[in-house]
This record gives sequence, C-alpha cells and structure tokens, in this order.
Amino acid sequence: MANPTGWKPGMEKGSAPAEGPSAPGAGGATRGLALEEPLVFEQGSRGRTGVSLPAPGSDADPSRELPKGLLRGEVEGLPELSELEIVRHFTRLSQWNWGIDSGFYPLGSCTMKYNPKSSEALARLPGFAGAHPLLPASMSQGVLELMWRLERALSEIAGFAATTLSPAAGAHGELTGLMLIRAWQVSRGNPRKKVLIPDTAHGTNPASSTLNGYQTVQLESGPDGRLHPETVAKAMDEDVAAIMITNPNTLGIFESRIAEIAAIVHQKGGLVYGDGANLNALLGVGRPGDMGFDVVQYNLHKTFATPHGGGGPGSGPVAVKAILEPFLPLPLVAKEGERYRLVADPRERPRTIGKVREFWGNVGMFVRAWAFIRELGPEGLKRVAELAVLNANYVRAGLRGAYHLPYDTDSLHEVVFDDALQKEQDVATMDVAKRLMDHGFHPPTVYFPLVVHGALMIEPTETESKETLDAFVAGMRAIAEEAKRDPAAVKAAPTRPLRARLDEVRAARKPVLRWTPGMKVE
Amino acid sequence: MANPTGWKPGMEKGSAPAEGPSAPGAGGATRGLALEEPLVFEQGSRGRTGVSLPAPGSDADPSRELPKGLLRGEVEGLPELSELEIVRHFTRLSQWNWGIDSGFYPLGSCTMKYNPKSSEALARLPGFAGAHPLLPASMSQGVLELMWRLERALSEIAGFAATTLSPAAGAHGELTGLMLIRAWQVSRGNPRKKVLIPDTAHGTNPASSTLNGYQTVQLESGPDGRLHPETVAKAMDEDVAAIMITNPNTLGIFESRIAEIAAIVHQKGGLVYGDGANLNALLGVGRPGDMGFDVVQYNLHKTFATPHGGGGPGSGPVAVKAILEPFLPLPLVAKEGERYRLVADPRERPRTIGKVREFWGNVGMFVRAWAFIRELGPEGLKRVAELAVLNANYVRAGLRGAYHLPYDTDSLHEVVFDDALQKEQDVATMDVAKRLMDHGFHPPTVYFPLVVHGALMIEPTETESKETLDAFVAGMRAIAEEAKRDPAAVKAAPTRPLRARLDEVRAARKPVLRWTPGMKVE
Amino acid sequence: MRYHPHTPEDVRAMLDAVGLKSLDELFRSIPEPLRLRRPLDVPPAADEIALLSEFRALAARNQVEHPPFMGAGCYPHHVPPVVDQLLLRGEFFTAYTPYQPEISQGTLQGLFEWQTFVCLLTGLDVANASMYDGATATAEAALMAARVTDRKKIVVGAAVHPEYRKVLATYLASTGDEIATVPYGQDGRTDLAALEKAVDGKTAAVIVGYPNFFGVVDALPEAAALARKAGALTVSVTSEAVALGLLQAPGALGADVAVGTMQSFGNPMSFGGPVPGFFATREGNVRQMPGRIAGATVDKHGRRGFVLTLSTREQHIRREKATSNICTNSGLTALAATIHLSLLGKKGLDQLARLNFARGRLLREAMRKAGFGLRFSGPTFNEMAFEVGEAEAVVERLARRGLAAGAPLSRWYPDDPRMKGALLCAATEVHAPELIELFAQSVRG
Amino acid sequence: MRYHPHTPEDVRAMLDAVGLKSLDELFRSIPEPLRLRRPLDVPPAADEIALLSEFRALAARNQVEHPPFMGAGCYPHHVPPVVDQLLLRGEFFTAYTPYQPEISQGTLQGLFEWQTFVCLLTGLDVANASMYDGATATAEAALMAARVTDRKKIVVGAAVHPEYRKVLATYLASTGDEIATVPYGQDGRTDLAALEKAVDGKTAAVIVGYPNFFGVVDALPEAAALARKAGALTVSVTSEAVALGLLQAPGALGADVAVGTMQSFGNPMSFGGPVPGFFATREGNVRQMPGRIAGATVDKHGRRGFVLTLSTREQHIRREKATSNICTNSGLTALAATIHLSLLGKKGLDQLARLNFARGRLLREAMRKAGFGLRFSGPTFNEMAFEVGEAEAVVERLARRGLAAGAPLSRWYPDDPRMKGALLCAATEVHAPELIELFAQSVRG
Ligand SMILES: Cc1ncc(COP(=O)(O)O)c(C=O)c1O
Ligand SMILES: Cc1ncc(COP(=O)(O)O)c(C=O)c1O
Repeated sequence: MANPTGWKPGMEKGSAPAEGPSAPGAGGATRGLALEEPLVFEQGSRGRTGVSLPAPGSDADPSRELPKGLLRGEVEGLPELSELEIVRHFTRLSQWNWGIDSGFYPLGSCTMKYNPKSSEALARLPGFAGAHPLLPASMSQGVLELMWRLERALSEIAGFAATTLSPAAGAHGELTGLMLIRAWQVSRGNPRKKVLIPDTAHGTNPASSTLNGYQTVQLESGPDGRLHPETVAKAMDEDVAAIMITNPNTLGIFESRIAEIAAIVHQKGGLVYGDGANLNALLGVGRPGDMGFDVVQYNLHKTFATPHGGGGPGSGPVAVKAILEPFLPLPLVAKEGERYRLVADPRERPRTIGKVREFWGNVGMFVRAWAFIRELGPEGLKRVAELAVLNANYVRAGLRGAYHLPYDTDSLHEVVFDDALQKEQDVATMDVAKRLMDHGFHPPTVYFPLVVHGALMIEPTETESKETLDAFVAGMRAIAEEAKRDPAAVKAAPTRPLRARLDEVRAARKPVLRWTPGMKVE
Repeated sequence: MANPTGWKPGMEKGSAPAEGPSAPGAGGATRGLALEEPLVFEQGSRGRTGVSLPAPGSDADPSRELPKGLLRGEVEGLPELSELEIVRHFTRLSQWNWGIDSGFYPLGSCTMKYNPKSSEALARLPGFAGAHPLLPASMSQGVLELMWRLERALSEIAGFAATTLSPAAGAHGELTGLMLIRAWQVSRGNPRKKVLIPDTAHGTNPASSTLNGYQTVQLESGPDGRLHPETVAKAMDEDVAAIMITNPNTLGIFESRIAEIAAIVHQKGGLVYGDGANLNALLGVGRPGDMGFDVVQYNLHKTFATPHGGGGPGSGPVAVKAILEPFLPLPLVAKEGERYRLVADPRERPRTIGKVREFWGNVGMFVRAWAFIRELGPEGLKRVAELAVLNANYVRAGLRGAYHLPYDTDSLHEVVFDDALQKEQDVATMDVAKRLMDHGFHPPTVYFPLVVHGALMIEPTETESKETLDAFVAGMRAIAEEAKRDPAAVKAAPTRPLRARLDEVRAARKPVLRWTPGMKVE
Repeated sequence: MRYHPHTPEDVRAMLDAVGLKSLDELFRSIPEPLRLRRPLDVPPAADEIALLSEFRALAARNQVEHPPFMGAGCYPHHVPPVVDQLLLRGEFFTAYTPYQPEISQGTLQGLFEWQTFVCLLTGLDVANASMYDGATATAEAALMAARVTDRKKIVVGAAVHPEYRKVLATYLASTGDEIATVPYGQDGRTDLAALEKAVDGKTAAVIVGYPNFFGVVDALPEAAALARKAGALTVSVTSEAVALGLLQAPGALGADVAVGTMQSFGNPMSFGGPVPGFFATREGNVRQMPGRIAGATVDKHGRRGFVLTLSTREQHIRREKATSNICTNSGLTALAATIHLSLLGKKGLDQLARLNFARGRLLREAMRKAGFGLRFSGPTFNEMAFEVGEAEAVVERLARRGLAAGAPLSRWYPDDPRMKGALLCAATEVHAPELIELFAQSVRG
Repeated sequence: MRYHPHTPEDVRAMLDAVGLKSLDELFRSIPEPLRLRRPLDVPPAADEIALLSEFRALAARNQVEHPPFMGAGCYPHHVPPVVDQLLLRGEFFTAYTPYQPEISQGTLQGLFEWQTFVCLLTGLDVANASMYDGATATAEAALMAARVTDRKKIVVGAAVHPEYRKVLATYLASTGDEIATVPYGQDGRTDLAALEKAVDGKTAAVIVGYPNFFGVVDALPEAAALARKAGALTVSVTSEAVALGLLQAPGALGADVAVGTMQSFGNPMSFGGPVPGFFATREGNVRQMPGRIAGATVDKHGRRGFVLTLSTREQHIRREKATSNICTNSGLTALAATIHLSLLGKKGLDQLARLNFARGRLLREAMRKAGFGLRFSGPTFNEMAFEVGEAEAVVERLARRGLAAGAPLSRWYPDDPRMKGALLCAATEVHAPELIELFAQSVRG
C-alpha cells in the first residue's frame, strides 16, 4: 500500500522516543488518543436516568395484589446515568475494540468476512424486526416465505434433501445433527455408543458428542494432515453411531478420501456428520451432499456473512439426506400453493426429535443470510470460494520460509503455520500474535488445531484485497526478522493497544466475574 | 469521578517512560491503538467498485444524442475501492475525531449539547427523508404541519409575531434579518448606510452587514463587558439602519441595559437585530421579543440540539415583530382549516424580500428541533437555561484563581477566562487548549471574543454532569500548575492525539487544497 | 462485485505468486467426482436496489402496524433508538469472541457489565456471557444440576414455558436423564402437593417459571424449599425479565440457578430470535457453568482489564470433557440488553416494571368490562390468560383486522379441557390505554 | 429528564459552590421586567414512545411510497445504507467545525477528500468545504465574480434554476449589483444571440445551468467563450451532479466557477434540505473564495495532517472585510456525498451516470408512446419537460394515486405561453422500467 501519510512502515522499539513518534506498523498501526472508562456501575449519581417513559395511566399498586415477600424495591446496584453518559460509555468501549470494520481479521476457522451493511438495514425493517414469533400465518407470510426460500437455497448449496433452520449456532447444529443420527440409529434398534472424531476437529465436535451421550473416539490424522480410510476402518465397528468430519478440515486441507471413508462408515451402519464451518471453501465448487455426508451444519455467521457480534448471535442450520428428514426438529416451513405456514405440531411429524430452540431460530440472521445469497447469486457464491482459497494460498506463499509450515499439503481457504522457527529465539506463537496488534492486524487463531504445536491458523476470507494481504505478509515477516534481531521486543508486545498483555492466570486464580460495590482489581 | 481502572489522574511528561505507561489525564485520556489511513484517492485498484447497480434496461448510447465535445469518459482520479475498504476508511477517519459523543466539548458560543439519538431516528423516517420538496400539498401534509408547528413554537419561545424557517444557519439568518431591516427602511424611504455592532460581536455580524451593503460601525463595550446606552447614543444617527446585539453577549454577560439601548435606536428610526446564538441562556426565562429586539435569528443546531455535523448543516430561522412580517422571505406555511400549504408565490406576499435559500430550508433540522421541543416541553425548556447557566457558573467558580477572569460581571451560559496568569511563564491560551487534549477534553473556543486578549471561552451546556465539570476544572487547574512547574511540557502539547501540533502557517503559505496524483506533503 | 476487491490483474498476479494457472486449479485437491460442475440452482444475483425492494415487499407482508397483545415468551417492548445506534458501531458488531483481550476490551467490559446486570436482577452470584435462548439455557441448567448433584431426575412444572420444556425433553432424550412433569393448579401456579410427591432423593433439579408461562408469579419460594429439603437445585425460569424489576430476585427466594432471556431489554422480537439467553447461579457452581465468562484482571502495568476466563470448563480446552458444547453465543443481543439496562438504570427499571404491571391491570380491567374473566386466579405481572370462548376463532377474527390477539393455550395444552377457551395476552408500555380499550372491544367483536 | 444529569443534590451542591440560593438567582443580571414569568406556551413534554408515534403519524401523512418523477433541483437517488451507517458514527456527526485539528483529523481529511471530489467532477482547481445549497452558492459566485472583476453586472440565463435566480436577486438587492436575464430558445438552451448582446464590459459573470433547469445540457462552451471575450467569469450551475459523470467537466468547457449541489450523492431529499452546496473555481480566485477550506500540512514530527486554512478570507478573522459571512456550512451532507462518491468510484459513477441517461431515454420513450412529446429539443440527461396539456391538472390527478408527477414549469414561467402545458419530469436509477411505463400510462390517465 502506498504510504503518503509521511511515515515509513516499521516498528517501534518499546515506546515512543523523545525525538518523535515511532514508525507505524505494516498495517498502519500507531498510537493515538484513547479514553479510560470505568464500569457503568462505577459512575452516575442517585436519581439520574437515561430513559423517558410514559405515565402508567393507572394507579395500580403492586403491593395490593402481590404477596409482600414477592415484591422487591428498586434493584440495588443498578447504575444511574443520563443518556449522554451512556452514549459516551459505549462509544468509548467500542473504540477499544477491533472488528472487521477496523482492519484485517484473519481469525482462522471463523471466516471473518465483510458483513454487508445493507443486510443490517434489511434486518431492521419493522416487518422483520417487529414480528412476534406467534403471529398467525396470515400475518407473517413475508418472513415465512423468506425462511422457506432460505431453506431451499441452503439445501441446494450443500446438496441435501432438507434443512432445519432452528439451531442457534454451529455447535448447536452439531448437537442437533447428532440427535438426528441417534434418532435414526434408535429407529434401527440401537442408538450405538461411539462417535469417531479426528484429532484435527474443533472442540465443539467432541463436546457435542458427549452432550449427546456418545463416547468420543479420537482418530489420528495422517502426516499429510488428512484422515486416512485405514484409520477409520480400524476404528469403525457396530458400536459406532457416526463419524464427524470437517471438510476441508481445520488445517484447511480437503479430506480427499472422504468418499472411501464414508463408504466404510456406511458399510458398518454408521452415518457421516459433516462440520460445515468451513463451507466457505466449497461454495459452488463442491457439495458435502455429493461427498458421502449424511448431515451437515452451516454456520450462517461465517459462510453467509452475518455479523459475529462480539461472540454471537450465530445461526447453525442443519441439512440432511432424505433418510434423516423424518426426524428433523420442528418447526419446518411448508409451502401450500402460494401460502406458507409453520409445521410445528408433532402430530404432523410423529418421528421428529422434537425441538432444539424456542420458537423458530435466529430469524434475524436468516434475513441477512438470505440477503447475502440473493446479492451474490450462483456466480457470486462460487466466486466467494475461489477468492477465499486464492487469498489463503497467496498468504501461504508469502509466508513460506519466514514461518514453518507443518503440513505442506495443498490447502484451501485457510493455512496453518507454527512457531518452530521462532522457538529458537524462544519467541512463541502468542508473542507473534500480540506483536501483530502493534502492526495493525488482528492475530490469527492461535494454538488450534491441536495437532499443530503453536499453530498460527490464518483465514483471510474473500473480502480482503491483495494490498491488505501484502501488508499482512510484510508484518509477519517483519516480526520473524525482529524475533531474530530483538526477541525481547516481540515478547514485550503489544505496546500500542490501550492495554498491554493481560494476566489471564490471575483472572482464573482469583476470579472476579462481576462488579461489586467498591470492587478493586490491582 | 471515581477512578477504579487502576490509574491515578495525572499527566505524562513527554511520552511513555520505559517502566510503564503514563497516568491518564483528568478526562481519562491515555494512548491506544490508532491506525494511519491514506486518502481514499491513494488507495484501491483499477476496476474495483463499492456499489451494486442495476442494468440500464436499455441500450441508450449517449454519444448518439450528446455532442461529442460535451461527453467525458470515466472521471480520471476517482478512487476504485470495495465497500469494505470504504467502510474501513471512514471508520478510521471517524476514530481520529472528537465529538460530543466522545467527551466534554465546551466550545464557547457553539452550545455543544447532547444530540438526542431519537431525533436521528425520526429524521430518517421515510416520510420525512424521502419527501421531495415539490410534492403537492396533498401529499406532504405531515411535514407541512411539522413546519407550521415549529414556526409557532419558535415565535412563542423568542416572543415574536412570526418566523421564517428558510435560513440555513445563524449567519444566514443574520443576513436575512438585515435584508428585512433594509426592506423596512427602504419602505420608509431610505435604506440608510450603517449598522452598529459592539466589539464583542461574533465575526458573522459585521460580515453579514457588509454582505448587506451596510457599513459597520464598531461600538466599544464598557469595562463591565456590557454595551452602554451612552455609547449607542453617541453613535446613533439617521444614517444608522440598525444595531446588532447578541444577548447574552459573547462574554456570557447579559446586556442588562438592552431596553434603554433599543429605545435610543428606535427613537432615531433604527431597528434592533438580535443575534440569537446564545438563546440557550434564556429559554423560558426571558424573550428577546420582550426586550426591545425587532428581529432575531435562532441557531437550531445550538439551542435546539440538532447535530453540528463537523461544521454543519445548521438552521437559522429568523423571528420578527409584526412590522417586519410583510417582508419575510418565502415560503411561509399557512394553515387553512385543517390543511397546510406553502405560501411560495410572491403574488400572495407582494412585499416579500424574495427568497434566501432554494426550496424551504433545512427541513431535516426542523424535524430534530421540533422533536427536542416536544420532548422537553415548557418546564424542560426552562430547565435547559437554568442548568446551562448553572454549569457555566460552576466552572467559573472552579477556575477562579487558576485563570484570570477579565470581566468579573455576572455571566450566564458561558464564561470567558484568559491567559494573563500563564503569560508570565510564556504559556499562551493555545498551549492550554492543546494540553487539554492530553487530558481528554475538547478545548474551549480560543482567542474569541476579540475584546479579551487570549480568550478561553467556556460553554459547558446543560447536558454535562457535575462529575464532568469537576474533572474539567481539575484538568484546567493541573495545566495551570504545570505551566508554573514545567511550561515546556504544556507548550509541547498535545502528545496523545494521532497528530502533534500541526503547522498552520505552512498550510497557508504553501496551500495544498486537494489531492493530486503523486502528491507529497513533507 | 462490491464485496470482492479482486481485479483481474490482482487475480493473475496472485495466481502467479501461488504458481497456478487458473482459479480452478486451486481446488485440485478435490477429486473430480466430488466437484460441482454446474452453477448452483439459486436465484440470479440482485443489485442493491432490487434487493431492498424485494425485502421491503417481503417485510410488508408481515403485519406489524399494531403491537401484538401477546408475549408467551417474546415481548413487545419499546427499544430506545439510541440502543441500536450504539450497537451499529462496527467495532462491536463486526468483532468476534474476544480471544485477544488487548484489542477486545470493549466487548469484554460490555460482557462483564452484562454479567453484573444478570446477577443484580437474579440475585445470584455469577452469570455467563449469554446462552442461545431461554429454552437451551433451561436445558443446560438441568444438565448442570445433574452434574452438580450427580442425580438424573429433573422435576419441571407444567406451567414452565412449553417450548422450553420441549427443548429440555429433546436435549435429555440423548443423555438418559429423566423428566417428571408436575401439574399446575386453578391459580395457575405449580401444584405444590404434587411437587412434593415428585421431588425425591433422585431429583437433581426443580424447574419453575417466574413468572411462569401463564404470566402467573409462581410459588418459587415454596418450590425452592421443597427442592432444598431433597438436596436438589432450584432453577427459576424467566422470559419476561422486566418482571424482575418488580418481583423479588429469584436468588433471594431460594433459586440456585436462574435462566431465561433478556429479550425484553434492548432487543426487537425479530420473529423470536436472536435473543440474549441468560444463565446465573451460585458461586459454588461456577466451574460447572456452561458458556463463556468474562473476568477482571490487570495488564502488565497493573491497569485493570478484562479477559475470558475459567475456560478450562469449555470445549476448546476440554473438548469431550467440557461442561457444554456452546461456542458462539448471543453476544450482541446481550450487549443490546446491557445498553438498555444501563439507560434504564435503577429508577428507569423500577418505573418500567411498575408501568408494565399497571398496563396489565388496564388490560385485565378492559377485558373484564368486555366480559372476559381470568383463566387463573394467581398473581400476575403484565401477562395473563383470559376466558374468551373460542380462542382460535378470536385470534383469526382479530388477525383479519391486523391485530395479534394473543396465544390460545390449547395449542400447548391440548389435553387440558380448562384450556379450551384460554387466550394468553400481554400488555406492556407500548400498549397505550386507548389501544388496550380498543383491543378488548375487538375481542368481544 | 434523560438529557439532564443534574440530581437535586448536584444542583444544591453546585449552587453552594457558586454562592447562590436558587436557580432563579442565576438570572439576577436580567432586569425583572425582561424576565418571563409564565411557562412557555408550547405543548407539554412528550415521553419517547409518544414522541415516536406522533412523528410516525406525521411522517405517514407524507406520501412517499413511489419515488417522485421529478427532480427540478432535488433528485430521488438510491443511497446505499452503508453511507448512513457511517454517517451515524457519533465522532462525525456530533463534532463541529474542526477548529482544533489535532483531534479533528477525521472531519478534516473527509473535507479534503470532498474538495478533491468536487474538483475532479467540475474540472476546476480548488473547492471549498461546502455551501448552504446551490442557490446561495450561485449568489456567492456572482459576488465573488464582482469582487474579482470589480464589475457589477451579472448576466444570468433564464434557464438557470428559478429558485437559484430568486435567491441571487434577493442577495443582490442589497449590494447594488445588477442582474440581466437572458432568454432561452426553442431548444431550451440559453439564447446565444441574446447572450452576446447582454454581455459587455461591465459584466462580472455569465451564469448558465449545466444541465439547466429544463434538464437540457446548455451551451456552456459557447457562453464561456462570450464571457471570456468580455473579461467576465463564467459560472456553471449544476443541481443534478450525477450528470457530471457523463458530461464534460465545466472547467474543461471554460467555466471559471462551478456551483450547485451534490445532493444526488449520499443525501436523501428531505423535503429539500439540508444539501451539500458546492463551490469550485480556478486557483487564481482562491483567496476570493467564500467558506471554509481544508488544506494539507505536517505536524511537528513531519507527519501529514490537515487543517482549516486560508482563513484570512473569513468572517472570524476579517469580520466586515471577509469574502463571505458563512460560518456553519453543510459539512455532514458533504461527508455523505464524499462517502457515496468513494463507494461509486470511477466505474460506479460512470455506470450510474449512464444508467440515469438510459432511464431518461426510457421515460422519453414511454411518454412518447403515451402521446406526450418534449417541450424542448435540446439534449438532455435524466430530466426533461413534456407537453402534457394541463400540467397542473395532471399533477393533481396523479397525486390522488400517490404519484408525484413532476413540476409544471408554468409555476416559474407564468408569462411564457410555451410553458402552459410543460411538465418537468425526471427518471433515475430508482425508477424501474416497469414503473416508468406505469407512470407514462397514468399521465395519459
Ligand atoms: C471448525 C468449527 N466447527 C464448529 C464451530 C462451532 O461453531 P459455533 O461457534 O457457531 O458454535 C466452529 C466455530 O468456531 C468451528 O471453527
Ligand atoms: C454568537 C454567534 N453568532 C453567530 C454565529 C453564526 O452562526 P452559524 O455558524 O450557524 O452561521 C455563531 C456561530 O458560531 C455565534 O457563536
């Protein structure tokens, strides 16, 4: 990126030298004014409020109707501030945060792509935002049609018979998918006991399997980072209900032998669960449904660009083959002629597993995801996969040599490096991650997948420009250089954010999990 | 303000010492991550775009209809960026800015009060934002009613017969008011030549008078900061068309002899113009119309809380006594039965001065101003003046002794100090202003009014809390102390914002007023 | 494509750097038979103007002119515009889970404040950074109770939100825990005699609604006493959190766990989701709690800051031994609730709760005048079931007039004849007195 | 009151500090006869819910379902939602004039970019940070021309926006400058013969619309040639700035000053205001230019930054000798235009301009099919006057159907019989082909 603002990219040693400010990082990071801000509970003054409410319009007195013991007075501890004070509070808090809108956010496995602003406007249309979930069908045809269309599109995109929109996130989708598998196994006489999960899998996979009453059997991936049919064959038996496979896996590597693996599992009466968190790599290029998967979850907040919201909400629809369709949780949306309605009554779907979420799912995310699909269309969706994979491979090529590449297998939408080369200077992945902040980048995912010691998991996504990737590569390489030249500087990072490295051990040892009057943390 | 975030208020010497970060300022200012950002024209890549537009739906070819010489190709120099790049660009730019939502903004004479967020939502209702100015009356009754109600309310608030909503800002209102005065004088046979303006007046007053073809006669204010009837009497003659008075004046002092002054001017056939920029001090407490003024402008963006927008838009309605009503510019809003319509045809108002703005004024500001009046009501509006004046006097009391108070007269909504005490250490008002940034406050208005050498003009407004004022006073006092102890530190300010002191002389000597390819500023 | 910055030159240069000829080659690791060689069968791309009009047309086919007269787990409340304008700040809504605390202090402090609000409202010691919704929070509460007590029996009141109970049942179907459902009485509260019978030495948790699905303030203290006697945990479930501004905190009444949703604060109904599920419990259970937790600590210069903590409970560390599988939660909706609660503050919440209670009285009175009595005699907050004869018919009739009348309870209690004519209705601060009058008249028809 | 943080205790403590007993005492400097001793006669305070419904009701009484088929100085264009979401960032819209550059770099760089966009579109050297609107910008252009040429005669085409000409006349009424208005021909362009006669050695400026009020691309090059010969400045006036994406830059055609509004970029119509008035001219006139100007410089460490500069032209320095009285301008609307232009960029603007031209052709064609010809023969962009018989009647008839038909030109040209049946209509990217068809049919009725 041309750099006309009068600074040469570089990196400060410690803090600003007297003769002037230090050179910004490769991502343009420098230092500027920031404002400390106490907790909302540590501010304000008795009697203030930030709202304007109508008069009751009645002299109803709760104490006349409610047993004294069930009544409380004002809630002690609640803050008392004016609207302006609240606005400043959250404006300042936001300024301490890093989002996709701030800059590059290559958090591996999380697909931090641009969140279209038009989708925010659409989700806020009163017709969507103001709709009560129990509106009669006659009063909610618009949102029902949207859900129906989204369901159809998702089933087509991953190549399945039907999709439930209920799950609230990816892990929730995994849980739902495994429930479906259990129901199917039960319908064949026996729920079975085990679920096979490769060592590259995301932590939610084994956790979901446990939550489903299954025992997790971990499978070792091969030296090429792939799961091998032989490994599966060895582990597969009549006690195995299913295998959970992420494809491409968390190394960004496509499980090219998925078909054989699926055959082995099917052959022994197991089903194949697909963790669809990495679907971004496959849009329009390949479909899990054509690869032997029986069920897969989508992460709408990843592949379909709904905002991550600082941790959520997400949405994790689950698509299934015909054999699992009868078991889908309720509701489903039915189209009858030109009318749409919710199928929510188990009497209509006797084999349903039931319900996994109150009401109908994270509808606000459906609006955004459908908008994303509508704006991109068939070509655009395929382009997403192509550019996401191109970007990841471009970064991979750029970092070769500077960082150690544990698996030299072809990778798709993300790439995993490690800190083997930096370890010699006793610089670890965490140090590199923190130093990236000083350059002006959000760090990649670190120490995951577990099969890679000191993993640096980089997923650029399709919405990042070549210039941004070049700057990121320059920053990463600068850190690799610095690690040799001045490892202490790397280990002292970050020096530019409002806070330096935070003491996570202390946080766990002496947990302070909420404000209490007069609270001190020193 | 309690200070539980682990720092003691204080002030850094130069930049952060090795052993740790320096203590934040009295307003909580410290340093954090900031991102450099080139001009939008210095980024991007050929062929990118940030929009999604429909197909023409016709094969129209301009070159078939338009003379070749009138056609241009793509506009050279325009940027080419994706939507995400644009979002990051303006997000970063915004982070370099200080607004009322960031913190205290006591910019004297500008009434930087909280801008209600509900007003932003209301102004964006499609019925308002999407209305074309030439909609037939039958299709625009809502906005016409709003304008009518606002006009009535404004006339009542300042105590006049009628108000024109047309002027786009305060200065535009001054110009309009003087045009009305000229028209009235002309109607009496002679436009007259001069306008009397006290030396405390805002620069727009003389500028407006010149733009009106009047010659400005400056009047000296007295040692108490007030304009004295004797001074006016001496200057007043049959050549004087009007006097322009700001009340309270720019020292925050009420022109208590306004009635006598008005009598003197009226007696000699002149009119009295009131600069209403400081109306915040008088809401519900006193009305210019009851004080002898014949015409006054409002600054809706000050008194009525419409956002200042980084320099505008504003709105400067002008209220007049009955004698001036026939001359009001068009349009006016008429209510006939329950119907509203615009009176825009001069044939209906033969004595109108004409038009001062295209269409009907800054309607978007009307919506916000009316919302402000509706939410506050009679008591709320009076409360505005009371608390604004209380806040200013509280700061005044707090800074006494630390800064020199050039006029010890009672003041209302703002107070003016100067740098007389700091001058001994060769620390000037500008240094104090810049050092305030390091504390976490926007500086007051500086070097205005001109009657005060090195003026520091502080207007807190009613929406600031006692805690904020206490912190500001602490910061100002800390700077006064520092000016004695370590003047160099004050003169080196600001050290915390993204940019240190900018070279304004260079900017004027070698003007660079637009981007040009390859532009370098060093 | 406005979201794809790649120019043809960029693509070419990048392919060169990667050493490939074509974009297609990037996918060579995918066996050809597994490739999709046709365009996806989804509608062609829409430009932004078409997109907006298409969605406006869809939205217009949802009738939302009048606020619905129902809650039943999702409540029509006024959300001050300031809340959404703060939420729209990109630094908040385009961030993810704050794995890197130094540049995520905004999210983290916000979550810490959310946790504090949840604790203050529920009267419990600790809360997590949010759950998917009230139903899954309830299921997770049952599972946590089973872990804590090492028991397998979950006793749940039939007046707990039926959707929550369905989800609970679905979750427990795979874990082998058993569920015993306890009936409600004429007053709409949990039948304490039946509850006493149901609770025994195998009971891990007793789950009660507070207020319950019928809008009735259930017998939480009594239920808690029974549970405690049996060594079981008491789980209080709240979907109308505004009630907690008026009602005694569950924790103060003996609840060991409080779950539900705070949708009523800062969040639009959005056809039921997303909503900020909450989960609070006593200090002693913290290491058994599901979900993320933000905690305070210091940075290396001793300045206070916040981090995600106690993550040894979580899937990304413990994998199959984690307390839950939850990863992505409902962060932004929790932030919305936090902003709204901050605006309300002590005075505002008290005022809002009393206002909702008052509106509930207006509704009851208006319905009484219109000839409709209450289905249940128990105390209520802003929601209650009325006897309206043919509930479904009433709903249909009012729908034709663009009014959402309420929820016929027979949908969830088909086998209870008492529910035949019961219509569950709610009134909040958004229902002006005149509108409430109009509604009652319309129900009569 | 949510905007007033003062508690009773605060007020008391602050009064003590000030040494006063009561709030009323704060105003003791106001003579009692001048005090208002009754409450203001404005409606009682409304709570936020009432406020919103009151304003929604007002807004609902403006009919805006369909985009209006008119421009006439204010154009219905699509504003991408991203523009407004960026504008809503408080650091932008709650800031004021960047008097303190170190903490106003966002506003300043934004203005510098705005100035650059204006220069690129107009083909001129320098531009200011915005004017109130196109009309006042035109008046200021005339005044600047008078200063620069030291002449007093302003020659203006009758096809220049009539509202702009009215404002020009109102401004000049007080300055003694004279105005000579030049007629337009059958083609709707300025009558060059008449112009030649009108322009003489006393002429300070020649003002032409580009496109002009009739949507006709006026004879700017020819007019500029005549002006140059007479030593006068040429002022080009544009209210549909999208046209500058297709038409040659005014500066390239001889204009010395270009003014108008960029409302078409990033700004809603908002019943006519606020809008970003623009003002651009040649380098040589910069010190005579009105308004704020942002300029680049360096900070004391040599880093590039921006400041307001050349302020010795301005009222706050020069007072009665200033080039103008303007202080507050249209900053935020200029930023909106800057964001939208940044999004459009080179490709997007070209595409948008061609699209508008194409929609203009569709409108012309549809109207022709419906039996309505053009009033003027000159070349047009996206706006044109049609012969519809009883223009006012047509407008009334379509209004009843919720369609804004266009502007009857006879309103501004009552004395020109040719205008009797002339209806000025515009079509932009927001008018889908089907809608244009429907419109033409409706005009026929
Ligand atoms: C590979 C993988 N699987 C599953 C998940 C869980 O998805 P969610 O966080 O939406 O529950 C994630 C998200 O981090 C993931 O990266
Ligand atoms: C006292 C005074 N008069 C007039 C004005 C001019 O108002 P505006 O900036 O809205 O044109 C101002 C604004 O700064 C002012 O402070």
